[in-house]
Amino acid sequence: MKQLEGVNDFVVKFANVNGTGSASANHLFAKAIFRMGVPVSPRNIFPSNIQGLPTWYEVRVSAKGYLGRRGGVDLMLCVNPQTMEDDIASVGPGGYFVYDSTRPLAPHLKRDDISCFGIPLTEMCMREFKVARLQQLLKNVVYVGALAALLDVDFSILKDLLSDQFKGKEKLISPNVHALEMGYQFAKENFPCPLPIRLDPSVIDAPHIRESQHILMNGNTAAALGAIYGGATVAAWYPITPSTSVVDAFSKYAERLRIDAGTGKRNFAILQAEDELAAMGIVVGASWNGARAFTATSGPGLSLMSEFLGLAYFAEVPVVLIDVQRSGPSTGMPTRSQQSDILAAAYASHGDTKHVLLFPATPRECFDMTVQAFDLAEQLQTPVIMMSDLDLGMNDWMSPPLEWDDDYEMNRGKVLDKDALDEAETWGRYLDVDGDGICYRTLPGTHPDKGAFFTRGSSKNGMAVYSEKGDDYVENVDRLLRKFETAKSYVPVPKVHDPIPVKKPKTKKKLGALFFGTSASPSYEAVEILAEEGYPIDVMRIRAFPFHESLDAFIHEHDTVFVIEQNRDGQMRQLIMNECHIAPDKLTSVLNYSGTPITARTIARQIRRALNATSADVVKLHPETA
Amino acid sequence: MKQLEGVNDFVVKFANVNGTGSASANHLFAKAIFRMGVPVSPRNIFPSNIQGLPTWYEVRVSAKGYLGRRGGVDLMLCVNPQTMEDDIASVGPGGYFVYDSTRPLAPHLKRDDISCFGIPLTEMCMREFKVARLQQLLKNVVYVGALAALLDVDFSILKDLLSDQFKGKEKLISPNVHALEMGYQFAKENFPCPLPIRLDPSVIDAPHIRESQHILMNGNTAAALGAIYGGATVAAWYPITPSTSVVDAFSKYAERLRIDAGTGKRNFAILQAEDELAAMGIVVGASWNGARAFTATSGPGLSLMSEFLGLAYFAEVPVVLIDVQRSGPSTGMPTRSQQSDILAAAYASHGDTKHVLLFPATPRECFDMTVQAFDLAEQLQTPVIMMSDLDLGMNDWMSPPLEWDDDYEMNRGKVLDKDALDEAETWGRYLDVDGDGICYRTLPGTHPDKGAFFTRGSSKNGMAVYSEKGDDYVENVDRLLRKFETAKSYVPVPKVHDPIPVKKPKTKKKLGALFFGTSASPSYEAVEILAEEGYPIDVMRIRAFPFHESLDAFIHEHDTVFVIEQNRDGQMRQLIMNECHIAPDKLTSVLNYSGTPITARTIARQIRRALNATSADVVKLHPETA
Amino acid sequence: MSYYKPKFNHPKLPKNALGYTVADYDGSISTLCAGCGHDSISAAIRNACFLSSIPPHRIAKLSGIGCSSKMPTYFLGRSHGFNSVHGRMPSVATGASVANRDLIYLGVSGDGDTASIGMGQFVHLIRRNVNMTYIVANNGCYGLTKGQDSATADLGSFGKSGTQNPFEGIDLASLAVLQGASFVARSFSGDKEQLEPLIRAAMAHRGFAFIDVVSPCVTFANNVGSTKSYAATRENLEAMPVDFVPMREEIRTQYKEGSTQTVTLHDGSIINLHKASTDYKADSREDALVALQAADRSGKVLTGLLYLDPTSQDLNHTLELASKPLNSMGKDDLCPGSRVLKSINEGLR
Amino acid sequence: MSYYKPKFNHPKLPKNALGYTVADYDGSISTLCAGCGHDSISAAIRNACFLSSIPPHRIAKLSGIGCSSKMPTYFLGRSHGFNSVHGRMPSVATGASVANRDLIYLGVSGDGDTASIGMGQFVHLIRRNVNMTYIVANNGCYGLTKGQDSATADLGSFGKSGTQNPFEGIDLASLAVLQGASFVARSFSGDKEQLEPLIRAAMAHRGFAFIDVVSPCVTFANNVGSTKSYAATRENLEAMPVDFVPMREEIRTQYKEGSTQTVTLHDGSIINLHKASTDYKADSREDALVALQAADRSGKVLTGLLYLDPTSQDLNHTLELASKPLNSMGKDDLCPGSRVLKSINEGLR
Ligand SMILES: Cc1ncc(C[n+]2csc(CCOP(=O)(O)OP(=O)(O)O)c2C)c(N)n1
Ligand SMILES: Cc1ncc(C[n+]2csc(CCOP(=O)(O)OP(=O)(O)O)c2C)c(N)n1
Ligand code: SF4
Ligand code: SF4
Ligand SMILES: [Mg+2]
Ligand SMILES: [Mg+2]
Repeated sequence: MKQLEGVNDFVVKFANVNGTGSASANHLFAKAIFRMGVPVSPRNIFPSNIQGLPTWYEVRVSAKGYLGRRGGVDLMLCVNPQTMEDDIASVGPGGYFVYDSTRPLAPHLKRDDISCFGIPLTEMCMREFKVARLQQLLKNVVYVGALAALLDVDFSILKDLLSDQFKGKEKLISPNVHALEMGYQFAKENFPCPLPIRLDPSVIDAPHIRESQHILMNGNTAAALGAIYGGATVAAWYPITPSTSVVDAFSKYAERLRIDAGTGKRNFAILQAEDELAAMGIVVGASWNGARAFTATSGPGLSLMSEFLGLAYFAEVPVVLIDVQRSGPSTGMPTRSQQSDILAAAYASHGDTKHVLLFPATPRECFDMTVQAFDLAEQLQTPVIMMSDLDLGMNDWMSPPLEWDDDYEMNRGKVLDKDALDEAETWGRYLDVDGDGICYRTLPGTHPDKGAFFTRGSSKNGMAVYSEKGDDYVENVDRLLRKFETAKSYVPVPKVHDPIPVKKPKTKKKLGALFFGTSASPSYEAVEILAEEGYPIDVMRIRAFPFHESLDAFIHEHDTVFVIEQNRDGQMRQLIMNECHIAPDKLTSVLNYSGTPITARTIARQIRRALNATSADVVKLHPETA
Repeated sequence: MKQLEGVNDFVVKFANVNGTGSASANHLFAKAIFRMGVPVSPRNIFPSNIQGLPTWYEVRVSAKGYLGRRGGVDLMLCVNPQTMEDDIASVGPGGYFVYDSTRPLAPHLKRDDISCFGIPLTEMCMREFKVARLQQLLKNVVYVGALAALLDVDFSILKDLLSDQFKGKEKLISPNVHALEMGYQFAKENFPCPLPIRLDPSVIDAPHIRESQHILMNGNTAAALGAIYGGATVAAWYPITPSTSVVDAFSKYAERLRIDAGTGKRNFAILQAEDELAAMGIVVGASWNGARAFTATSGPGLSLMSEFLGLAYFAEVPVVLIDVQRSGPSTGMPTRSQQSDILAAAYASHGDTKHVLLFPATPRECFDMTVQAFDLAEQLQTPVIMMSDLDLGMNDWMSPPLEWDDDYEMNRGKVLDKDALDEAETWGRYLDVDGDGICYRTLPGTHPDKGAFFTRGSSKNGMAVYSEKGDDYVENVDRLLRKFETAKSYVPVPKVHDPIPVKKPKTKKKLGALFFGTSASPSYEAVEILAEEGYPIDVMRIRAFPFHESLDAFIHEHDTVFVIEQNRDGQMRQLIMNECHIAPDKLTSVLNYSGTPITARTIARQIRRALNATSADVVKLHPETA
Repeated sequence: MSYYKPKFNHPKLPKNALGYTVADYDGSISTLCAGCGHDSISAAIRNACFLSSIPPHRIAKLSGIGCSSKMPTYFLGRSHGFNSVHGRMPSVATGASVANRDLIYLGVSGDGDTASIGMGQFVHLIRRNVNMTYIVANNGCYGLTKGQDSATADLGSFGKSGTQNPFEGIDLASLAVLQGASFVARSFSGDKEQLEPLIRAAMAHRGFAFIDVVSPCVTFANNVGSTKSYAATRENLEAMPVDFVPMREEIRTQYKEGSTQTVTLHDGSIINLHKASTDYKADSREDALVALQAADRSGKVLTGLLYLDPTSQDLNHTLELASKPLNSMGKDDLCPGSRVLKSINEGLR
Repeated sequence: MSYYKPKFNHPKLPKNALGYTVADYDGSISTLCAGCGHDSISAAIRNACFLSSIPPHRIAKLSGIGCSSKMPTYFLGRSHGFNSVHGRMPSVATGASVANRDLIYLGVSGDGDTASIGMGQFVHLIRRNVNMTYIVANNGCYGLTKGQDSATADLGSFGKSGTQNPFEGIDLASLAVLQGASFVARSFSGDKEQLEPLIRAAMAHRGFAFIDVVSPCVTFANNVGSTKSYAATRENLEAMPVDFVPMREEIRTQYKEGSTQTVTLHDGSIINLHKASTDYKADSREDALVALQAADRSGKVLTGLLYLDPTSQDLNHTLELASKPLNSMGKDDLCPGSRVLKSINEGLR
């Protein structure tokens, strides 16, 4: 049997039971690789449950620095009998299977095209440790020790990490280290260490990563920091996976960085609302009153917020909403990732509405775009929705470090203070004096007798006086369209990259690929794979809606453009069709909506088929779910 | 000055103050014309207020039987000083202006290109009647009497209508008749009666209307009757203009037609919920339990229902929702009409969702489609949303009489009863045994030990067992797409009409027009106007989403297709772009979103400009609001 | 994964009047945390239905979203269940109950599902007196989203992370009494002896029957300082025993005069209440409110049947619904036919 | 169109401490029905703010949707106002109040806006003790949608069309007392003498001040048989007079011992309550609940200041907010800068 080989280039998957402490052990493994300077991307694939159900943890190691999912499994570490059958089946030929051999491997599960390594984890821990809870927890640490031997993980780094982890609870360090060593020894003595797949920090062809001193963090924490640095003072929310950790992190940092030195009082307010309607109402009220306010939610919350979003659009109240997407609907798969709220967010609410969307692809962008979201919301006086997802928000990603320019000044947009009001002779809340569709706001309490007005939806004229006149309505909503035009020049522009040189291209067609958010990394990888195979594909990463004109240009310059996204209906493709003027056959959907993040291999496979397919029309392939 | 002329062909507009009883007097006028057998279409243009604000009532008389708005005003009857300036200005040259001359007409208002007739309404009523309330109410009846003389309204019919109206309160009849006569006499004595614009039942070139014995009713009442005949047993709602009268009418008819003869008990339940979330929840619960249930709402309610709609889509629970559209947002113009919930309804809720929509254009269709909505919802096990609007729902329309086939049987879709379950050996709630994407339901309480299952959103497999497996998710939502395909063959097909012969066409282009709902009547009229001018335009009226393939065909057969709708963003055009494969430049938007229903003249004008315009791209003209 | 594994039951199980064993009332294996109070409630519901000999398929289970709202999968596997949306189960239950008045409706919710996002619907559910049993598994936190304080978390109660809840907790039982619920009880997931008869009585009651069950979250709210931990609840428990005698069964036990109150339900079933004090009448809202406020002030968890109106008339009565279930009516019951429509047309000319 | 036309006021108007005349507190002309109770409330608010010498622009007006929610346009034209969405004003007010703790927040709502669609948010607004005055113009119906019964419509009350409401009405005052509101009053739009001082006291109160004002809908609920008509309300009125003495003004009037209770607010203002019975203390929730239940049973409309906790601490206090308004904080207060971020990066390696 030919074993899989590869230095710094493999996928390890852990199969555990949730609530058994496996996640932190698996994270220990991933973090050690990160510390070694080898590009790594861990992913937690967990159930909507607190304890006792199957959970997986996938660690991808990529010398080239690909951080998206590759697809397939090279080494499976399985300690969950419930799922062992599927798990062993999912290992690629020539791969490796490590399991708890306290119970022998069932004969019908045996495969002769992979290498199996049994470690009597339970037995070892029962023998070594007395406390039941420790017996369970340390099992995970033992297998991490074994992997260290099998894959050449730097053992000293593992030990350092343990001592960091248990700062304060020092007496826990030695049993953990002991467990590590047990596993390490067992592997050394019983298995051919290291395996043909292994780590070697000395050979890395992604120096950019090491140079730029990457950090390891999740998008939700980055977004929370963005809210801290962006000057958010009011956070209103209702708990919902996978967005909960945004406000958790905001709270953690605010308690540290937003306490008034003198008085010990808070320069922020966090309100756990009774539901998402209330959370959005609080944000609308606070923003109307001049504070930078935000909320974070997921699909079901977005649906509940839609009436308020429509009001904010027409009443022109700034709103910052972070939508960490999961698969629909409510009682859907709350712990699975998708990019399927695009249309719901872009057109949230009844009537003619359009909302500004931002699409971060890295924690670094979650930070930057959250800061920018507050500026945009106040400049444009409208809701700005940052479209993250579970994969980006809850998983740790290697990311260039967060950077801050101390010269940054918050852009509060067109707000008239007392002096400005004193000067202004005629002021009307909805008069488009600058012709950019953006009018001048006033805040309550500013001036004794100027600038007061009554905020309403749409039955009003330029002076904010109640009116049901058709002309007033039309004038107002046409101005909102003008404002949306203006927005195009305010939002982040799409990212383009130099095309990858291809020796003798297999096609004359000019091919392009569009993608956004967490579809980006695997898309870049797929494009390089296909370039290898002789298919040159230009790429553009969408970062915001409304779309920049360069998007139209990009599409027009190409014969076929693949729109790569993680939903069933090709929602971004639809949004492009609506807003640009594109011949539909130009746009070919590449989709994954299984709930687990899209992989480079899925993308490459779907594009290959599309290219051989006679019509470049929507291809919907059954996406691989592994 | 050349006075406007026309037999059975003019537009009369009333300018009143709301809460003064004008609406019923104006309706008396319209109904009389209807009884004369002359095609008429009245429209109430009222404020979002109960008493004291300006309100208008437009009565269009059309020999040809056009029931949509024409545009422009031929005779203005104004008794509201607040708005007199605008009102007199809106009369077309050669037109007529009738006003309360108790106060003389302000000199600056005078126009010499129209004929003005003053009637001292207030003065006359003060003199004749003692009770203050009567003095106010009968003013309206006096001017109706005057109009009878000016326009040749059949006086005996007016009297009959009054006696119908006051059945039970007979003593009110004589003062009313007296008021009528006062007005009639005054006009006869002081004005040249009849005017060049007048009625004459003997000359009607729309015999089809008289033959088919048209009725005069509003869409909401028709929809309510549809619910009665369609077998709806549960109505849950929360009051909101303009949908309120749907459930009001349902209640009125149910109290008459749905009382169990023996016990006097009710064969229906009407629940006024605490809000729209609850209303939809009640419908979902009742439908899940096998009753035919519905709700009626407008935009804000639709927004609030979106989470539940998403659940119903994925859990496959039948839902019938009647959306009587108004202009967005909440605190928008609740008493103004639009067709602007198309996208919000089609894609309601987060995640990948699509909903079945029906687009009625007449009260008759409101009736038929409501009945059909219940069949479709149960056959397809999904929400069905009937997209009516304020203009159709609240205004009286001439309509062919409602018809009922006593052989009609409710189609309850695929529901397994006890016997069926006994026979069935393997049953799974979400198994697509027939390949049409529609599976077999069971209802609670059916069978002691077969067919029970747990209803959830999307984390389930074909057997309705909890599952977070990607394959299960994909298989399930792909089946939902299959079901949506099936729906195409179940929903009402688009209506096409024979092209209007045009002698020497001014264009070689093959032109088409698409429209739906209340945009239909004025569109037909506009197309005939343009045919006269040498522009042949084929028409197709959309009646449902998902779209029938004949829609694709229609678009492909034409060079330019006008999509005529009443919203700002061309939402139906967008929906077509999303779901069909159309080169965007083919579809040209013709829009009105002023809140007052679109007119034939606006449509004709926009199409004319579009045809002279070099590029047939989206034309957005400032729509006329009169 | 829970240790309560209903499937592994003693082989020779006793049968109830319908010939069902308690195993026939099992659901699938619980996936809640080991020791979660909710599992005890599931067991109590299962036993109550078994003891009251209710045909499993005549019960419809409804819930919102939460660990508690998952419970219906873990009992009565032969009943239909509906895991609807978060906080809106009351409306779904209302619709279901009017659609078929012949079934028994059992709503299971959590404190977050009911007191936070669900507050509006809960109050209106009470107001309509929907004929159902509504159980809140009350742990003072959002278990499924990892333990944030819910609206029933008590003022000053400590969370697992050591933070203290700064807001007054909402007392759902008092609220239900004030808003006119016709059956209001409180219990503790650890008090099987009291919980089972309460559930049986609630299901026999005509109208809205509410049971607020303190049900500790072992993973996120069982810490020292949490007022809804097992320890704290046991310590402050002030339980009024209850027993339930279904119609046509004669009363066995006897209790000392005064402290015991006997209430007969509309169907002839009997409830015996053994009250803390003799001067507290279970059919007086004032008494219930005062007793609850007093217990609250003294940090006690007062459990038992707090208020009952045995004469209550439910929503089906208020709506004057026909006795035949709406969902079973056909064309003849519902469709007036063409003749009527003709006359309606006439009226519109 | 209303007959209350604030603009046409007597020319020589008295000035308050700030030099404003009552006309400076006017809004635009009311478009409500002639005789609508809501217009009297608008007038009372206008007068209260004038008498208490509150700078108009320091007040923020918030409302939901309804005839009642339109009221804010008809008073205080120099204040910002927000006509938000139906039933969700409480959340908007909560956000506004934490954003700038220095303004005075006045919420105006209707019984439908608060007790029907708004119930959930209302209960949670109380729980948070947001520092604001919340007035419900209670007519028992949905005026703006033409008079359907709302959730506060009394059982058996007749609608204009002759139909009778079959559901128990929700008593917002009792609910507010039970849920822990720190200031709860009820009044009648026709009782200016009582309503004005109540509004002044509410605005002086620190924390959530609720006033349930019976405000007849002349167009849809003023008919015979309607329990919220002018006639019925006058007939059943059981009013406890109130007067308000702002801080630094000496008390003029004297009342007979016993029946009068004097309460001092946190800012030194004083409220004199003249109670129905001597043994009813306005600072006892039980007393308030019992009195309200009793009045309800006897079909009386008990008005006055029902409950008050002068020591109440509001949400700003609970949240430990800095004294500087959040909306006025700049970069220096809020942005930790690059050095801190560097160290955060360090921690993530
Ligand atoms: C609209 C919506 N918001 C938020 C959530 C996330 N969520 C799921 S369960 C839950 C709280 C559950 O708390 P509780 O009802 O007390 O149940 P427990 O888990 O404590 O038993 C929340 C906030 C959701 N599913 N839907
Ligand atoms: C989401 C939503 N649902 C329904 C409506 C329609 N609506 C407007 S006001 C109102 C009720 C108002 O009643 P209330 O609050 O008592 O005010 P009132 O008019 O009686 O003063 C309703 C149902 C709406 N505007 N928004
Ligand atoms: S998290 Fe808490 S509530 Fe949820 S199952 Fe575990 S113990 Fe029960
Ligand atoms: S309808 Fe009723 S509530 Fe509305 S303004 Fe008129 S009287 Fe007032
Ligand atoms: Mg809970
Ligand atoms: Mg009201």
